[in-house]
Amino acid sequence: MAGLEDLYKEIIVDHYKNPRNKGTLPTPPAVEEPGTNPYCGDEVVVYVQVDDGVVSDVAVEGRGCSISQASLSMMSEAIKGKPVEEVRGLIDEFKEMMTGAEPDAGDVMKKGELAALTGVRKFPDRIKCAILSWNTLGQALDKSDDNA
Amino acid sequence: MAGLEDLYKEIIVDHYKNPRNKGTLPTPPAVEEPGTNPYCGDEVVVYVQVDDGVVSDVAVEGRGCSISQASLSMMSEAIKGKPVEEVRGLIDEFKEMMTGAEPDAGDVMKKGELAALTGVRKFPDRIKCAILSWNTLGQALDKSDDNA
Amino acid sequence: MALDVAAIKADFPVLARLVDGQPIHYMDSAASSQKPTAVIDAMENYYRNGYASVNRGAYQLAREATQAVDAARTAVARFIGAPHAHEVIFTKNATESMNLFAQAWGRANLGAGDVIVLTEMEHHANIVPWQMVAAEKGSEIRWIPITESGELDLTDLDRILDGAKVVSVSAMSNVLGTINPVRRIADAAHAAGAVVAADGSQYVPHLPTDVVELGVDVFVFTGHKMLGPTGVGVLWGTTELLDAMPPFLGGGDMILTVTKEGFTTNELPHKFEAGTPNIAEIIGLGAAVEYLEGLGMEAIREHEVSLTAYGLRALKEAYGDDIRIHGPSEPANRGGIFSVEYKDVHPHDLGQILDSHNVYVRAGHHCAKPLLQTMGIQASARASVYVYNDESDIDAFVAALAGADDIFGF
Amino acid sequence: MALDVAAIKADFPVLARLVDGQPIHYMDSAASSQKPTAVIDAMENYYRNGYASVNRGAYQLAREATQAVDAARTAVARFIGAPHAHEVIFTKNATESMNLFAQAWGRANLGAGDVIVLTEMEHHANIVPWQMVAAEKGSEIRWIPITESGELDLTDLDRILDGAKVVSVSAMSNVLGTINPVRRIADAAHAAGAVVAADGSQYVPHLPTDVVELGVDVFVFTGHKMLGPTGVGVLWGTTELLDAMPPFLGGGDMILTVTKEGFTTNELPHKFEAGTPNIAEIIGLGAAVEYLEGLGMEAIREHEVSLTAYGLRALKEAYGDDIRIHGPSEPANRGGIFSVEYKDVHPHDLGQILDSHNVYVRAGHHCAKPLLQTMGIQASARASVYVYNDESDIDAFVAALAGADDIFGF
Ligand SMILES: Cc1ncc(COP(=O)(O)O)c(C=O)c1O
Ligand SMILES: Cc1ncc(COP(=O)(O)O)c(C=O)c1O
Repeated sequence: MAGLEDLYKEIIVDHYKNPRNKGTLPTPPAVEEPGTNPYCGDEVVVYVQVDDGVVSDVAVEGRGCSISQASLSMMSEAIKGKPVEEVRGLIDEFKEMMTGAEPDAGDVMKKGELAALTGVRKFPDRIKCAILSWNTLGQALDKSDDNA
Repeated sequence: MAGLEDLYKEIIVDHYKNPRNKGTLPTPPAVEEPGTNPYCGDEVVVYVQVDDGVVSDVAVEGRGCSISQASLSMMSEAIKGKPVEEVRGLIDEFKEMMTGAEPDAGDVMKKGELAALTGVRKFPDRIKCAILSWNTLGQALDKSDDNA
Repeated sequence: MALDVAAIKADFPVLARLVDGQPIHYMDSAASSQKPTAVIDAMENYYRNGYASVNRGAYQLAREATQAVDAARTAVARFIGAPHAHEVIFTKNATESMNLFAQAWGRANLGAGDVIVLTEMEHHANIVPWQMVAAEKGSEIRWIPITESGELDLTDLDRILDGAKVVSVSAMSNVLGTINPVRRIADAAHAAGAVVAADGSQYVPHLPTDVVELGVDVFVFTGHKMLGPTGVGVLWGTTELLDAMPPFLGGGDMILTVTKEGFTTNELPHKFEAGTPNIAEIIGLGAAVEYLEGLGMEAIREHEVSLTAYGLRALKEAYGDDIRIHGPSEPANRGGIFSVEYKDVHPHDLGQILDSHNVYVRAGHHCAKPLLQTMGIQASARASVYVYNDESDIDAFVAALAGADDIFGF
Repeated sequence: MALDVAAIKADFPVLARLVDGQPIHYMDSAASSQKPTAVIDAMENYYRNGYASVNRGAYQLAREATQAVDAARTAVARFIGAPHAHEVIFTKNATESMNLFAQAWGRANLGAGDVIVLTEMEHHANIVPWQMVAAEKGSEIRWIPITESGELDLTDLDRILDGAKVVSVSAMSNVLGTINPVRRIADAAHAAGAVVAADGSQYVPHLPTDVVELGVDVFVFTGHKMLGPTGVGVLWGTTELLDAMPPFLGGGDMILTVTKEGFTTNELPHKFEAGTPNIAEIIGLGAAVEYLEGLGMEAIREHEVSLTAYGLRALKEAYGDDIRIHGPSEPANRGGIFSVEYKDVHPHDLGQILDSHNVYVRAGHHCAKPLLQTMGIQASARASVYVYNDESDIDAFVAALAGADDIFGF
């Protein structure tokens, strides 16, 4: 059993206990996308508003384990104000960081706080907790594209 | 493996190769009753004619293994001309002989040729072959009662 | 006669395993139990020394295998008080058993507007099959509600049963541990003209079972929760009901004849056991039943009541209002299942933390989402005990919960 | 690379058993195969060292079990050339697999007058489920006939396929050994707009299998005939077909959500695997696949073709016209199955006599009653070979047949 300190890093516990961007956005102009993990029951709802190709606002809500909710909170901070294209890249990078070959340290650093979640890799059945919000975000952006 | 000579006694092989009372009877006055063993596919048809409480005539047909067909043939000889009540007793005795506690030698002798079938007891999965015709006979007699 | 748990532990090879150099506390028996050597050996012996398929082989090994399956069926029938061994139908798990009944009986007997009665504390295995038939047939599902303390609320029973065609209830809840008054419900349901099924998945492993005394027509349970192997379950039904019910799976062994025009069904139990049976698993279940009989179901129940009392007390003493334990508070009315909420720690995190102390519990919805929704919770962390658990396991569980404080700083 | 049968025999503990002090000749692999130590050990190891249920446990043992099941699924997918592991659905046997498809797909897609096409050489597992749905839906079953030599007669194929909605054919007959032209039938059936299933129960254990090359949409087989344990079977289907198909068994794990109002289904493969899986059996099947891969399916096929040729020749040489061997005479077109009629000896008696020589064969209708009816026979005695059989087994079989002469004096 890998040490729990890899999983429950301080920054993660902080985001879990003090979630950022918590709330809802009016739809439209925002889109709302729910996500669930059928096994553990984790739930997230992602609201994104896209203006001129940029994620101008984001709000999130959810119920679930610390990893799923911290990841959701951290994600909301990481994407706010970023161009949609860049956010889509971030989704791919994040998933690669969680499930791909051992992530290269340099890359990881660039993800800032998100890098704290690499500790989850040592707990394979928690990876889906960390990824849930990012998958939901991807679907939210697709929906936003469709509406545009 | 018990010796095959217990199973395939000469008298059994004889009945198998030269079945007695083979054929059909007109219905009515006789009744016709088919019987099948679902696992091995053995088939028998028993025709009995009952007059004044006596099995006045019997005919049998069938397809199947030597034990099922020899038993059928031997049964047809054993019951012909006997009162129905006695035949019903014989059915019970035969089944008891095949499936009950070790048969008592005296009783067995009384069954004459039928006693040859006690060797089947050593081959439990062939017991149903020996009993098929007797179960079918019981059903034929029930049917005959209903018709009366 | 109290159980000799130290001796019992030695019968379960897994329990000797060390993880990270430390012993393990297996407290997930409500999900699936460990297996004693007797069960593992029975299956191994079959595979190593006498493997053959059953029913139709005219040779030594096939005869032995057929006899072993017959013996296991007789043992299971005896174990649950079934009047006839042919009423014991082997399936792959309780889920298949309940589907068999709900689908085969339901398709033949349910119609538009007909009422199916379940309870709010059912496992998905006793919900989804009924939702499937109900949708197909246009039938209605009614739910017996639960009280605050996690027991069935029978106040309105008569109204709920009015017009019911079938009632299917859990004999013991896998989340709350609640032991339900099956007999009382069965009698009322029969009086209302309904057929009664019970889900004994959590009951049979832990209490002396008598299907006749329970008063039900159908009873399902699963092998792997009662020291048996995976891949085997049981459907028990009265001869009358099973004879009248159409078959579920079609194929070899369940037929009497097949022609191009159609088929006729074989006698019980074969009518409901299509294809090559799960022979090794049936043999393993037979061995499990014999092992349980050896311990004595009365003694097992006594052991678990006392462990439950100990656990409920220990949790409250250690954590007071910081811990919430779902289900009845009286050990006599429940099984050894501790579904807990600890402070604000999410059950999934709690499970992870307990895991790091080698305390193995289950966190999640326990396949009872409607129940959890009723209770207003998303998940729970559930520890459960069985014959091989003792107070030291409970102590480890209680102590490990505090590990959450270090991490979440509550 | 020829098989080293002596070494292989040593992998199968049962084959070392003596009955009445004599070695045994196991020639009933078409009914069920023996198990190598590798398979028995894989299951035993799971039960002894790491037992837990899968999918939802947040602890070490549960993780290991989940990984083992995933690995077995991947191995099976690779073994049959399945494009995706999630297309491999574990069931309890081939019979359940075919019922799953016939019932779940059939109920959703078949209607009155719709045509189901089978062949005259199907096992009951590929007949009865279709008769059940056909009766329920008012559909029609058409049969591809067989020739005198026990091969499919495709002369009228286009007419038979006209208007067909589904075609389900055996890839290899369990009575005749005939290897059917699945690809050719599948292509014609697809051209006619039908969905195509094949029963690979006798095929997968003996030939290199590629479901994509076979051109089918659905493929079923059973674990216990391919060195795996009892209690596990496989349904493979294309993602497209499986995604579109309604579920079959309802319960835990196959759902995404359940409320009192209804449920939604989980993704593949879970959608079709309700309840606690047959975990040990799946692990055992994975080990069986690895064992077979180690021998090499090409080498196995070569071995069996040569044994078949040897056997056909030996039987004819010994008994000439006194023996009738059903099925194709060309070893390249058939599997190692010898269904024989010997003089006028009833197959059941023949089986008994062979048994007394420790030659273990099967006598009966082999769950293919319509085929036997077409052939005008009631039963046959069937010897079948696998990786652990060699010419000495065939010799014993051939010699033992003459034992019937002593008894029946023919
Ligand atoms: C061709 C064929 N199909 C299907 C089956 C059914 O397999 P199972 O009994 O394992 O379901 C068998 C074997 O019995 C078979 O030979
Ligand atoms: C109450 C109850 N019913 C049914 C089941 C289903 O058992 P299985 O998964 O073995 O089919 C379970 C266990 O999962 C259970 O706890």
